[in-house]
Amino acid sequence: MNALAVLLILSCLLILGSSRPRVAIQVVAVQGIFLGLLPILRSWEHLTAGIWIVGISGLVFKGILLPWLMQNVLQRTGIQKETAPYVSFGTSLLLGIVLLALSAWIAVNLQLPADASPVLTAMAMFLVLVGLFLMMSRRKAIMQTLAYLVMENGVYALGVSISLEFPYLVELGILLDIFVGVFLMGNLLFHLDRELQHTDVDKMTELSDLQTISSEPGRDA
Amino acid sequence: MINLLVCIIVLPALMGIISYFIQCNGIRRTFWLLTAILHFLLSLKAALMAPYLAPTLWIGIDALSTIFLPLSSLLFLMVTLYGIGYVKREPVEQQNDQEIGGLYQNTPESIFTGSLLLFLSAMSLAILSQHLGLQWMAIEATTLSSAPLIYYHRSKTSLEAAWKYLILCSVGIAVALMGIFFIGLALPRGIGDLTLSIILQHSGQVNTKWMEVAFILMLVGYGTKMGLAPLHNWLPDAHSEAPSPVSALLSGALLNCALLGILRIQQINAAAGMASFGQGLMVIFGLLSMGVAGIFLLGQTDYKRMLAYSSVEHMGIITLGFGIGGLGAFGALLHVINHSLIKSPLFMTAGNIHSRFHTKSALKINGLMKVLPASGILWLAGFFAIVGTPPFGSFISEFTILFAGISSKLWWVNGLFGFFLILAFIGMTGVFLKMSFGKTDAPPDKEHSISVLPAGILLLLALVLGIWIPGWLSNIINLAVQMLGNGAG
Amino acid sequence: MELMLLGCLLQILGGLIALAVRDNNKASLTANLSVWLGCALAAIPVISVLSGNSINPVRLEWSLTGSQLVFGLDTLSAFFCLPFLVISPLAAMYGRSYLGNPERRLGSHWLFFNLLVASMLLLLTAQNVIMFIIVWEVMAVSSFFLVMHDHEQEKVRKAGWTYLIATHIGTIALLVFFAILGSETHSLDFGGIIANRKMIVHTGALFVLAIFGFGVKAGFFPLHVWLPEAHPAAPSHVSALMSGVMIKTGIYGILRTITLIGYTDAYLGWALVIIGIISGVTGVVFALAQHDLKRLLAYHSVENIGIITIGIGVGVLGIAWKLPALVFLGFGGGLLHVLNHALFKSLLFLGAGAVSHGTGTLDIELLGGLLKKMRWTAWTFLIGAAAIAGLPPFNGFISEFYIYFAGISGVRAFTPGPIILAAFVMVSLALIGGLAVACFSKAFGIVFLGEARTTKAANVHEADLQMLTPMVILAGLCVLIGLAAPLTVYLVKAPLGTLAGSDGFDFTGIMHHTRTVFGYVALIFGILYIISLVFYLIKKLLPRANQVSTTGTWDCGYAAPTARMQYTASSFAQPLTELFRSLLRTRKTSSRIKGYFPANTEFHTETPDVAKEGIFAPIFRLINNRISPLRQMQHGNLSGYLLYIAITLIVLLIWKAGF
Amino acid sequence: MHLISWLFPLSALLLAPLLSGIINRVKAYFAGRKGPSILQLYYDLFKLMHKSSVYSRSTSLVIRLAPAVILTCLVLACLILPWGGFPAPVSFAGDFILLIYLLGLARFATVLAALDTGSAFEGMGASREVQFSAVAEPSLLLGFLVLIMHTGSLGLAGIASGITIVDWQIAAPLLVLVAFAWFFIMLAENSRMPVDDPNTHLELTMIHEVMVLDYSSADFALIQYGAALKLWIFGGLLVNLIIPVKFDVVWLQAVTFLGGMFLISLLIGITESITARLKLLNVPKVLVSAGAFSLIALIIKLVESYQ
Repeated sequence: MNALAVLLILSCLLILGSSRPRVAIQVVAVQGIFLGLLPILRSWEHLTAGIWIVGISGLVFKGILLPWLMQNVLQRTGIQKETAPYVSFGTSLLLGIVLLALSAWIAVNLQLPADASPVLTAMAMFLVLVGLFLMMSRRKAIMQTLAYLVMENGVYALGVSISLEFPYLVELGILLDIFVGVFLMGNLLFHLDRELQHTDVDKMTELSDLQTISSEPGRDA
Repeated sequence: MINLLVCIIVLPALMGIISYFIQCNGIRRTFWLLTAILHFLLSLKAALMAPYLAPTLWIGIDALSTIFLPLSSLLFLMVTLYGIGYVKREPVEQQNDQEIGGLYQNTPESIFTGSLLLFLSAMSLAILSQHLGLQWMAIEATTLSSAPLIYYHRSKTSLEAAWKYLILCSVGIAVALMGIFFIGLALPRGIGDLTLSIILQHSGQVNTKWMEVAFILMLVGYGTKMGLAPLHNWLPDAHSEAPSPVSALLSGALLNCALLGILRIQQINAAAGMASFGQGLMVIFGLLSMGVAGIFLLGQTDYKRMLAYSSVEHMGIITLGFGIGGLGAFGALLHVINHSLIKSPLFMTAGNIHSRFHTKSALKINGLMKVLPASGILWLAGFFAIVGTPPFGSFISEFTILFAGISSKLWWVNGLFGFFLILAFIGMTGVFLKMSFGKTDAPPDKEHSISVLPAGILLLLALVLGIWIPGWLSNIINLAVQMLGNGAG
Repeated sequence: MELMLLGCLLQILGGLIALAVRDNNKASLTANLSVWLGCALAAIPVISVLSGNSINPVRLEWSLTGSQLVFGLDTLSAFFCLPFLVISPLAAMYGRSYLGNPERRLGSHWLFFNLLVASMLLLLTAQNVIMFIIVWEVMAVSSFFLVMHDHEQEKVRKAGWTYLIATHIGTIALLVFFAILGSETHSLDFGGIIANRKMIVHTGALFVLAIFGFGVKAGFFPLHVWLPEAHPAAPSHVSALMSGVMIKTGIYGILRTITLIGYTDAYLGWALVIIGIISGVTGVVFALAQHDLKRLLAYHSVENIGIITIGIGVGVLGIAWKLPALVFLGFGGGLLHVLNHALFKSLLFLGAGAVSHGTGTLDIELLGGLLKKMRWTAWTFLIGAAAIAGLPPFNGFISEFYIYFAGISGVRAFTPGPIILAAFVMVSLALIGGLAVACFSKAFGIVFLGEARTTKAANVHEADLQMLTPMVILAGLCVLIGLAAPLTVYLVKAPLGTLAGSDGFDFTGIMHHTRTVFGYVALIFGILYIISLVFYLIKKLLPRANQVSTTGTWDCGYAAPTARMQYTASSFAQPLTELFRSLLRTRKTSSRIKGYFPANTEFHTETPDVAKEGIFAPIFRLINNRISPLRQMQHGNLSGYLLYIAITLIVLLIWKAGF
Repeated sequence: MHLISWLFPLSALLLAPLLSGIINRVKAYFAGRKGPSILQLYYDLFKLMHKSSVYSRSTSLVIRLAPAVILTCLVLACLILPWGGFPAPVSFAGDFILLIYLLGLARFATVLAALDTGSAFEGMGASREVQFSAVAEPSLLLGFLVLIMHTGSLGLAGIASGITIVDWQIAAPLLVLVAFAWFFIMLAENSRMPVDDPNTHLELTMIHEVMVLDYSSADFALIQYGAALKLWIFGGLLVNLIIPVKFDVVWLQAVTFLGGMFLISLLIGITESITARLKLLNVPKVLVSAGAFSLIALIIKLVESYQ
């Protein structure tokens, strides 16, 4: 199990250091499969049907459906690679290490109950933080979607690590929500590409108050 | 009676899915209207029967939902009335927008209607769910179903707005989900159930620290959706880019759903004896939101953005009211109602104005009272209502919050409250007066009653609430306030 | 009491009907009738209360406050009703003809007019905090719409904007004021507040808020900024109503505050006296520098509110020092001046309206010689001008005499306080009076006397009967109150029962004394009318009285005098404005004179409001400058927004959850 | 007593024109001339009464009515003016305020009548008149306040009879200050040197005289007569203050008072002869200084009463 955690952490570092969305999608797919396995592995001794369902549905959604969706978008839009992120890849990796340390510290500091695994919690936190960080530091919209997936993976892992189970319906609903969310993002990405001929987030600053506010309030009344 | 509540949720969802496939505009619109009316009637019935409906496993109607459900449903009905006229007016073919300088083509009406009905379903679920996970799901579903609505015009800017909306709210909601996990962590071992009633049963034994973490995470998460500063940044974009009926719903109903998410955990907090922790944070967020809104309202010239920032401001006022607690919470719940009843008609009127002038810049609009007499009157009446002028209901609720704040001797809070109200007022006065009055050569328009009537009805209700608060309403609000804990922060 | 509420309802109803009626004439008539009838109905309880009866308040159950809604009349509110009941019908009558029958519909105008009248009356009867604020705002909003009547002019829109913001800021102060008051006394009813007034802690803060909140409406310097904007912008009958009556609600509010909280100590009195002096002097000085007739009148409202406030301050000091003479004369003078100012200020605004109606302009410099064609307007305006300047034999002198008398009557107490007060009051009143005489010499002299300066002024026509009747009635009242001076002591005695009734003062002595004094004053006034007439007639009896020849005015031998060469208003006021130039900060623009025989040149002065330019504009600018960098926050970049979320989360987790 | 008190205003009405005669004689004496008759103003008035009227075409009823109003105000003011120990026919608490305001009404009428002609010169004179009086009034009232405090009386009668030789012995500095202030105010209000030159011939430099340029015949007579009464009233106020000798016997008091008035006109004549005209711009400053004198007196009085 800890090995799984380490693999997940490494996968994150891979995304942090990679400039190609295609690679990132593949990594996210791998992450999804691992995460699907996670609850099954975690409760290996007393497996219930529910856990099977949760694990398998997680695996299917996160490991297969979502990456497939993203792949589809990637192909349709033909986005090649992230060229100039706000934070360079090297620095990102370095920051990734810092984030890892931070999440480890948080996991230890949380004073988790005995049945929760600190390593898994640290991993989950790390995924969330990396997801957030990627979202902020990448320019390509598709990378943001992927980062969102990473973050959601982290949240999912957190739920598993502190052994919290939702009723299946809710669990499925959550997965469905995420799926639809990513589907929508993909759809919008497609439109972005078509409408704006680019998918750079930093060029989407049309909407701000820098123009709409007049310097002398009330003078025009 | 669970069937009633399930009906309320499932009916619009089913209708929504069906609507995607209906090709004939007329039939679909009838469907839409029927659903809205039916939903409203069912909601009313549910609200009337609320005390007798025992809470069930995941879905139930308590005092808080009794306030929110009919309100949202009423807004939806009015938006439907307005919206049918709106979509009729909106051309199907591609057109040129001079403001943005680009071409755009509206989303097919079937997708629009379908999403709208799904949106209603998600909102109803968010209001009625008594399970934190389910509520989370529903709130996320509102985001998802409303994103296509914001992207209705399919222009560059609306795309941008929808994208920002989707990303920011999704991130927020992910944070909220973490918060829910922490609630699970905070509960005594072995409970593992996030049904509200069960959590409340065990609220005496929760781990305070994790509960605090959970509250912060959920406040930030749902706060993003609710538009609390500094998490509000999607809001002005989305509200200003969305078509007016959608803006009306976003502002009047959706924000309330996110607020309900925060209230639920505050309810747990209160039961766990930690009410003041949450209240302190809510006071801060409330003031911050008001302040930020004030900053952007001052000198704002885009009237839809102005309305959006006004929503941020009012969400701030509401949060502040809950933060003050006690009478403040009463005022805040009252203000939720008032804000919805006032902001929606304002957005609808903004829609009328936009379809006449084709600009969002207040600088280019003059003499509304002459050009669009009915909308002009609504616009001004809405202005006086939204800034809390008596005898509109917003005055009573704002005064109640102020009164509560002063009774709690929160001097700084009250000082800032007053100052921010003035800032916002000054900002909004400029825009509203500029638009409503003045000389214009444009000929007056005869307006369709359908485009002004819904707004008029809502504003009239807000006016009534300023003069007379029915006994049952104040009873329910009092019940809800008790659920949130009585302690004045 | 029910009659009064009925009257108000009737007025509102009349307004609504006027809104619905398509024909302008009918709308005006409906509104007029309802205002008259409503005021007549309301007058019955008012007179009854003033004559010493007490009236049972109307109590209605009301869900909003969890308490009863009480409408009642005490002597204080009944006294304030008087000017309201007199001016409103007259203004309505004037307005009917003033507005005429334009192309646009007047229904909304009359709705707001009637709403304004009704809300002012309701304000005086409201004895519940929530109701008070509601009516207060209805009053503000309806008057705002009345100001915006000619909203097609930019000047008017700006005025409306200023007014709305000023009044709203004042309202917010009042909200805080009432919230503190209510929360400390645990009651939102005036009765309950008075009963629990011992529990009030923050008396000082309350008075500051009240003076600020009510002061905005009353027009205390420097809160008066909306006044010189709004009054000229509004139609004249509305200006008359607003300036003559509505701003008095601010004074009423302050007096009501005093009765609600009970008295504190001399500080409040001194504060009011100082505020009054500052308002009075700055008001009249700014009035001197104006070229616009209505703007000039608006500044005089600031001045007169100052005089009223001085009177009230003296009254409060009288209570603090336990000097019944000061109480009676101070409050009495203040209250009487409320009534008097309503009469002559409305009269003057109506006169100004007739001028603008007849000439199409209110710029003093363009007028002149109107008396010859506007006989009635001119003479009534003259009476109003003399009255507002406090000159005998009109009513303005009477109320100012009260305050003078109040000032000196404390002197015999032989403690320093009253003596300093006396010096303050006398010097300031004399200065204000002197300047007011100067100002109205200018206003009347330049507008109505001499030769017409422009064709506009030459082609003037007299106002019609409907406009003249209110003016004549008001002028008549100004004269009448002057002659009936001794009776005024009974008039002001009634509200004193509410204001100082609980302090156990015995006013019999001072009342008697005052009545005697005013007996002499009225006698002199009577003689003044008679002897003037006698002298005038004597001239006619002189041997060569009938041999009258006419010629041109003595022009120092100049060959070609024109009407343009008359002394202008600016020149007339110049020595005085020069004296106060550091306060006025008049802007002068002139073109340089070139060559030995310069052809055309011009000189122009403008006196912007010092409070607006010197206080509020800089504050606005400061706030705007401070917050405009913060607007970079909404930069449009998504990554930044995400960063906000992350930072908020981290800060909260570290700060609150102790990570 | 009652009847006798009416005698005093009557004598004022009769004797007032004499004052300017005396002043002119004094000035002539100083200039080494013989000067006009002491009764010159009477002759002038008589002559004017018999002239026919000329009115400007610009004027209206205002200028025809003004002389009557002005004179009425001054006559009424005479009714309020006390004669040393003897009260005026009409006397009540606060009567000095009415007196000042009656003078104010007279001024208002003068100014409006001046503006009625539409002449730039008269407008200028009116402008100066209102400026100076606006500053002079507070100073005058401050003086009254000192006297009220000193005598403890609120009416002119009490003030006039309250100032005795004893008072001059114990409170001379105060009274001198007030008297000095009042003297200057009197000069200013009555268009005397150094504020205004009654004999000037240049319209641009006049104050009072320029306002009455367009009067003729009986109107002018009333105006001239009014001016004389005004001087009498101010003189009377000053006499009450500086002649502290008060008698119960009517004729003694009358002689004392009239003597005082003679003295005042001498003083005015001398002042006019030995001073030069002030720059107009400096007049307000001097008037404010006069107010300051009274204020100083007031402060001294306050400090004294506090001891």
